[in-house]
Amino acid sequence: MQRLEFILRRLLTSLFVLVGVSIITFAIARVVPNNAAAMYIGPKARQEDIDRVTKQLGLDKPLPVQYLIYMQELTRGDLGTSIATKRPVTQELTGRLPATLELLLFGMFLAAIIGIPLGVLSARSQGKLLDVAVRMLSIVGVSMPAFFLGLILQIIFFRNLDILPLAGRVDADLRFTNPLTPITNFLLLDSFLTANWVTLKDAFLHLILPAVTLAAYPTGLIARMTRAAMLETLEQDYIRTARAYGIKQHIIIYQYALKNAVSPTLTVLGLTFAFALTGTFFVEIIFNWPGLGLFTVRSLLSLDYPAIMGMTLFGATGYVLINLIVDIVQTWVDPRVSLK
Amino acid sequence: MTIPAIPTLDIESTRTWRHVVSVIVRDPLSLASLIIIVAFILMAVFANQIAPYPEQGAGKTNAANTMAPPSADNLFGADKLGRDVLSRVIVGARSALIIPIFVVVFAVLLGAPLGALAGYKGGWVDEVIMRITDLFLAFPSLLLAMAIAFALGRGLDKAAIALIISWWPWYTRIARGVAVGLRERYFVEAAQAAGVSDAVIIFRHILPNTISPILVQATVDMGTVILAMGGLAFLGLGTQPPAPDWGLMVSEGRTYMLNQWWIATYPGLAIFIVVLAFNLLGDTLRDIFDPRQYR
Amino acid sequence: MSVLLEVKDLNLEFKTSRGVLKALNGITFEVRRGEVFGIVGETGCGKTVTGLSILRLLPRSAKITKGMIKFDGINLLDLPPSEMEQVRGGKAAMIFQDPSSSLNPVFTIGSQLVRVIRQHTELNAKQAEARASETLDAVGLPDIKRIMTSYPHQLSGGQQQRVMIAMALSCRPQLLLADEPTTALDVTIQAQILKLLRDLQKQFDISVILITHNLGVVAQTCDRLAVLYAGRVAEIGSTHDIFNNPQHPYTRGLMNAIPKPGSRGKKMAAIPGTVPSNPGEMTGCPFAPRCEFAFERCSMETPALLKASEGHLASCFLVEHAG
Amino acid sequence: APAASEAATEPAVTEAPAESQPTEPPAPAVLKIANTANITTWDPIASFSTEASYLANVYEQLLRINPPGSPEAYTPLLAESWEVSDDGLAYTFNLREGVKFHDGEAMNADAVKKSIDAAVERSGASFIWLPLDNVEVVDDSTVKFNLKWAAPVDLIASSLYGAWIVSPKALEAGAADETFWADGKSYGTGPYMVESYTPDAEIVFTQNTEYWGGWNDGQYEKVVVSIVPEATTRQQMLEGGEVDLATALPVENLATFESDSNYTVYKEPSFFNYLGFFNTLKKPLDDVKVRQALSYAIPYDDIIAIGAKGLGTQSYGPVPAGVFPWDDSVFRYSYDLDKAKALLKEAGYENGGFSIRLTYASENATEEAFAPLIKDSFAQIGVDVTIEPLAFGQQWELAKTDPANAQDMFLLLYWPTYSDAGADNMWSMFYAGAEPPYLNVTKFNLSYWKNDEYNALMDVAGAITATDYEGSKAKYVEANKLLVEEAPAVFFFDTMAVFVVPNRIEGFKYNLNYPFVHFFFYELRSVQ
Amino acid sequence: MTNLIEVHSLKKHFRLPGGWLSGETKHVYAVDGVDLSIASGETFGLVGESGCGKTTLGRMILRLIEPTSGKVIFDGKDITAIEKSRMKPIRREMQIVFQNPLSSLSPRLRVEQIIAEPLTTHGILSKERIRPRVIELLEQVGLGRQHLDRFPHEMSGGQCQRVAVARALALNPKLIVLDEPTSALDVSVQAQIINLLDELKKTLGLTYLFISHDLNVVQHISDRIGVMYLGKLVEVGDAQDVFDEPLHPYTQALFGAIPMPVVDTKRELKVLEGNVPSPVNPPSGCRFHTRCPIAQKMCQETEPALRPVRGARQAACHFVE
Ligand SMILES: Nc1ncnc2c1ncn2[C@@H]1O[C@H](COP(=O)(O)OP(=O)(O)OP(=O)(O)O)[C@@H](O)[C@H]1O
Ligand SMILES: Nc1ncnc2c1ncn2[C@@H]1O[C@H](COP(=O)(O)OP(=O)(O)OP(=O)(O)O)[C@@H](O)[C@H]1O
Ligand SMILES: [Mg+2]
Ligand SMILES: [Mg+2]
Repeated sequence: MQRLEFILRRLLTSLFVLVGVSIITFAIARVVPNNAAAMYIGPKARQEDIDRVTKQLGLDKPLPVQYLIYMQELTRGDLGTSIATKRPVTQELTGRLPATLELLLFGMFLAAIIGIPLGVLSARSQGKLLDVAVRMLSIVGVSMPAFFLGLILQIIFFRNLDILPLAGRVDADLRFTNPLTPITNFLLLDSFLTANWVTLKDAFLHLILPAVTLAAYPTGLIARMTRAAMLETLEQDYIRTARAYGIKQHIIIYQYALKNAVSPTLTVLGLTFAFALTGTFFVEIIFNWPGLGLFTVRSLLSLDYPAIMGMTLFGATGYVLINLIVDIVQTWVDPRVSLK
Repeated sequence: MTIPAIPTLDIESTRTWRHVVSVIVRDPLSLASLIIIVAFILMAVFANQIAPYPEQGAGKTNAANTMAPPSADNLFGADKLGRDVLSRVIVGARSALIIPIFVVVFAVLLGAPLGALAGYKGGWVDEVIMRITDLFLAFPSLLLAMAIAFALGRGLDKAAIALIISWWPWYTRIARGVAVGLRERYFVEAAQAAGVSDAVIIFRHILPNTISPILVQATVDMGTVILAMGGLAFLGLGTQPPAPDWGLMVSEGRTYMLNQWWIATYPGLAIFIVVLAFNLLGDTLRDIFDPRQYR
Repeated sequence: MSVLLEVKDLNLEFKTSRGVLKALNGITFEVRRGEVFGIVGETGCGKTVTGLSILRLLPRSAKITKGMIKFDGINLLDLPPSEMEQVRGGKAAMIFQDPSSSLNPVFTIGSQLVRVIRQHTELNAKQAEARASETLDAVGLPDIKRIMTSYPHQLSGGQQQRVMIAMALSCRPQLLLADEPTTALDVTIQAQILKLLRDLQKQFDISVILITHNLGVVAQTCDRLAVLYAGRVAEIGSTHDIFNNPQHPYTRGLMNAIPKPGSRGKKMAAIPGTVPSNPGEMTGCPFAPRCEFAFERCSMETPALLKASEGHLASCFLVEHAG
Repeated sequence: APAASEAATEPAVTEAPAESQPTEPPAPAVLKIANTANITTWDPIASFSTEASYLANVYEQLLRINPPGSPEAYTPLLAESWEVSDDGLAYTFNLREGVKFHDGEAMNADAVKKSIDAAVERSGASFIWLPLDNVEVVDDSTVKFNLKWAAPVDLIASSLYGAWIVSPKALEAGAADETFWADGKSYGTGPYMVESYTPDAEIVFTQNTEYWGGWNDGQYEKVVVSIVPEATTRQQMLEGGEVDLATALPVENLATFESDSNYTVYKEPSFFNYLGFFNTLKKPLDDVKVRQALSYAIPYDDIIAIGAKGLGTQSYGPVPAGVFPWDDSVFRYSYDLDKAKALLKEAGYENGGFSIRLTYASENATEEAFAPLIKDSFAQIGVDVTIEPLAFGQQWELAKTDPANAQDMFLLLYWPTYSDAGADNMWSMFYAGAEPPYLNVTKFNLSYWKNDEYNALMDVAGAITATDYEGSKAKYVEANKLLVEEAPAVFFFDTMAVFVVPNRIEGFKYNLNYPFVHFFFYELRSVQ
Repeated sequence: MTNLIEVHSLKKHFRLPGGWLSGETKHVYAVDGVDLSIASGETFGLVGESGCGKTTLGRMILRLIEPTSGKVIFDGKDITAIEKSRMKPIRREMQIVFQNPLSSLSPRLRVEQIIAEPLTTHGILSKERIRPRVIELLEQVGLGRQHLDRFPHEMSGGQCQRVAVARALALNPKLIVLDEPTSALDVSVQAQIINLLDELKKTLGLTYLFISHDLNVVQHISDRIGVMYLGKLVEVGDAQDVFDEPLHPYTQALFGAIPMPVVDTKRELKVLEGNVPSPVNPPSGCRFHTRCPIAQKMCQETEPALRPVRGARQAACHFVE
């Protein structure tokens, strides 16, 4: 009951946040460009075309009405048409989503499986050399500009060592030698499902550099947070109790303490999603990764406001969803959470 | 409402500050980071005196020298327009440091009192303020910054405004966290019992206690904001050419990364080093003030 | 009665940012089999640290500089860590002041108990669970099925402390260290827990070290006790001797400072001044600055424990006079 | 029915499933290209942008204009031959027979008429058909273009934009459904068909096995184009062998390839040129002396050196070198600060003393590179320049909203829609209609400049291009001289196109008439 | 003697968050109908187990929280009816001292600023006269001018509590609510503070509401005692009388559970079975019936009122004569 109520309450606040986000986004996108219709048609527009498009886009109606129409269409999954590509924004976004999601999830996965153990190790050996090394490493991780790191990794691992591919999601040749049947559009998943090992390996190799670039910041952050949370937890009375009852050190660390420390780490993981999402913008540009980031940056630079609105909503929804999931997971990890 | 002056330095005993300094000075890494930060600040302030070619730093071209590799004349080489990269890195320290300081200071000024208010008042005030911060946090901060830059147009000032708007909620959260903790403490109630007004309680009793966690966060955020500014410039939404900006220089130089590596590498390193220094310093401050504080 | 635990000349330091803090300065006492031994004293006098030293649960910043802790014939300070783990919770168990923070909030009571039992016995999961229920029953908890599957925050403070006691008893230890086990509880619940402790102590024939700052609690529960002041033993002896014939001026001061029935309207006998912040740095008797009987020698020389009667000692130069 | 035409392209998409069978199919000859060009639309009629790079391999015009210096002016494509009437008002094209569109429809006179009519109606480049009165279907394989005035239809029909011949089925379907063209589709007659398209990422082309031109050994069965915006990445891909060809490599890095015997570097003249419009509505730029002075204060050589690494030549007015009606008798301003100062003094601005707001398209790296040179140079004559990079859309909007308050200088990269810079460059950018200048019919008159003499010369020249080529050119040159004299704009330089082609690929030939078509895949051959 | 404080059927029900899913909102019945009067110059001791509502009652009397219902008459004025904004002058008359000395002082202010704050807030002294007054107050509580610019963390618990008392005295209040002022202190220091409070009361003619769960202390300092159980007063009477002969079974149990620092009597602790019921779901009828050794059926059903017994005493039990 408590958990259900907690989840429902969180859902409600999430909804509130999303509506707020949509209003702000709408305001930014609709109020600011002073001639949206002209932008829509482009430089060669004639006045009658502008008038037609103004009507067609509903730009002649009062703003609140426009917002309601936008929301109404949104509920049908329609985010309007991109100015730059003239294709439905929903289609543009969903088409690129798998690529970004693959990168994002793999990057966050890397960050978690590297960051959490590093943090735990570091906390275990507080003050020792290992701790200092891990702390330095995580600080370097959060200090390295992704757009710079990506370039350097490319030069080292492709140009100098030639052990990893440079850019893109998969080698172009494979399309003919080992054609892939799309099922989910997640390359790794699809190639796994269809037992296309060659493509799987190649796609995986392509993913490494971008994912590492993306993961640098969250890894550092997670390692630091895990360390801090572990240190705090290890000071708690119940850890002293566990020690007082002769519980083995590794059980204390990896079960008694970690289960408590994982809660703040999860929160951070949820919050870093926002950082990681913007991180993909740089990573996708540098690694020519055909995802949302590249599309967003191009939309921004070409003032493609329906696309920007769509992307902002998409990003915010993703963020809210992830944090919702984190909160729900936390009610399982820590039975006290739903009481807060 | 007259807001009483916040007793800033006064409220921390001098011993505490001396303690902070002594810890930093004793730890070689922290000391190094402090020296780096001070050095970069001095560099920004005296850019015109230090830079070998101050006008080139500011943007003056020197077509004859285009893409000159590092040499005695141009220690860090020259860029596409023949401008001395070293001078541009030095002059670029200005916007690289001043704007983040500005962003962080304003984000704190906006965020902290709101957070203190939310935490102190509780109830619906808290609910409303925190939902609004949730809302701003839900925008990926760079995306929000970009959207605002998009709305207001490009430029350093707009990027700064955008970043302030996306950064203040962090300080609201921190200040609120402290304030909620303090609400349980009796001195707030004692002040209420004495008839002290809410505004005075917030500014005199609550905000001063948020200083150390905020200082820690602000130091770390300096680094993060420098990165974000660099990112915005890299995407073409921050500083506009020909003004010197590290992120912009990396962006412009990345095309030549393979053959004229110096154009992008030095500004990239500058960002990395300064951010690293702020993060190291922030870490030390965190250890001193509150080893358990984390976002 | 034979001696179960012997603590001799225990010295302990903390490394702090303000320098070295000498928290214990030669603590000496012994606990016999089957007795309840009280350790009393005011805040910061070193009660908890003494208790933690016995199980070697001290924080990193603490260092035992001198002394010996002989438990059941073995010097615990020489034990390798793995054997020490066997002692903890096996031969000696400890319960703490705040039961709500002493239980791991993210595991059920049952799983925490079972983990401890299996750590120290050869029982399988099922048997361990049975043993856990048994012990929970022994500490007088109702509805054991529910409690086993509950999380700590779902229990009241008194219940939590009972669970802690159950955990301590589950491996049949010889020594139970209880650090202010009732301070966080209400008087009526405190009475329940104290009674429970005494009953169980008799039932299982174990020794208990009861750490408290409440003289009433000691008087009511302990067989013998030590009064600590500033990291030293001020007085040690049987409860009867100490309460009826306190030797140390500090012990006397403490007793007088408690309001008694009928004292209303009268001024209370307070001990002037405050506890020294770093007693290890002082020369002479640490209580001298607050002592109304202090004379020159007191600030020059630290008095050793002097015998007042059989088994009753106090560290005061004036003991001889009284004795 | 549209369903049938859909089916025609279906097989390409539903390639045989990927069960990796033990019998490995022989790997097809695949050409891999890293390109910057993006697709703004797959609709060949509407197309007016970089996608031409790909459409030119999928669609064909009636004929193709050859690069200057070729023995023949035109290569016949869908038209085998054509005649002009004596008055120049009617062009009759005899169509190639037996040609089929990718969807199986027959290419015939009706299809040509429908395609051209569609272009007239809604092409981005519909203005090229202004002289056209109507298209007449003479018989199944003959069409006649009737004109309002004599115009070079052969030239126009070979245009890169607005001249593709498209399957009528697709035209119908496109008219009925706005989203018809959203994904990669091919309804042309060209040698390649679109097999798949991933936005921003990749386009895969496959041979049109029934291509009327037939196929030879060494030609590629498949072409995979990766869209790679980052120059460094393209260069590394080429160097690392991940692709066979890459476009728009950083010119600074060409030396690497020039010194490598495995590559041939082509540097070709192109139809692109850079201009800077003065806002002639605003003081002091309304004064021709000031404009001339500023034209003398442009460091042309440095701009070419920095902006294009020397791969460019100073322009002779708005007409790029090599295209009609280019002529080197047109005046070019030199970099002469003394003259500039003198002119400013004459105009009453001794030592300058005014400021100028200059905008450029932030997407354009070349403009970004050379704009600061203008600022520094103008500073020497006392003119202060504020440089403002804007997204092209914003720059455009600023110029169009209120010219009187628009930017003072507008940097622009321009290229002619088809190979007649008189009818395009000179007309589009400097001809003024009767309306207020900013609603000018020509749209690109970003100087807001109006000169009756110029207009008159242009009117005459345009009307006689087809009939009196030399006479027309003479008039255009005269107009051009006048234009340069009046200096409503600065004419920076004509660019060069640079291509790095590995020696394992043969047949590359750049046709500057088709500026965005980097490669005609059909011409390329691999040498083993 | 006139009553400085009169409390009439005062209630405070805290709403608990959540519960909207099940449709029922839960309340903590922290204080549930308390009648009480404190005479001018009197020390009224309030005892009871943790969570029974002592602090809540004290806070309502100072109007630091709003009562759910009921009245508080202070010095003849109904302060629950006054507008919140007009409470300021009344605040001068009443003050509070809390349990935890360190946390009741603002950590970033110096002692001088802390004690001066009520004075500056009410603007009753000119600037130059504030410092002498602060010093005077410090001396009154046994500290001196050398403490003026200390920070709270630079002082011991007893000294902090003295500062808190000085602050409470700054405005010359009539009433001071002392909410467990000594429970965080050591016995030796507790005695010092109790002596100080006693002395101040005599010299300044103060009225105390003294909250504690240490019965020994309450008994020592109070004139009258009230015993609370689950939001209600169960017994009120003269301190000595209540202590000598507790009437209510709860009071008896409570007193029986206190360990006394004497060995010879060898009195066994009286153990009251069961846990304290939650104030969210208080038992029906007499709230104590779940743990009461003499409870009868009627106790489950009818709630005994607090009624006068044996002269000036009051008790809420069906079986008290
Ligand atoms: N982790 C620590 N670091 C530094 N000093 C410590 C630490 N733990 C305890 N001390 C110091 O050691 C001394 C003894 O502390 P201890 O906790 O044993 O006192 P105690 O008698 O248990 O007091 P209390 O009644 O408050 O529990 C105190 O002066 C205390 O400040
Ligand atoms: N702000 C609040 N919101 C909800 N419940 C509260 C609030 N304040 C107090 N309570 C609850 O009201 C009840 C009475 O609390 P109160 O603090 O008055 O008890 P107390 O007798 O002072 O206890 P203690 O001896 O522990 O100080 C408790 O159950 C407490 O949890
Ligand atoms: Mg202790
Ligand atoms: Mg209380």
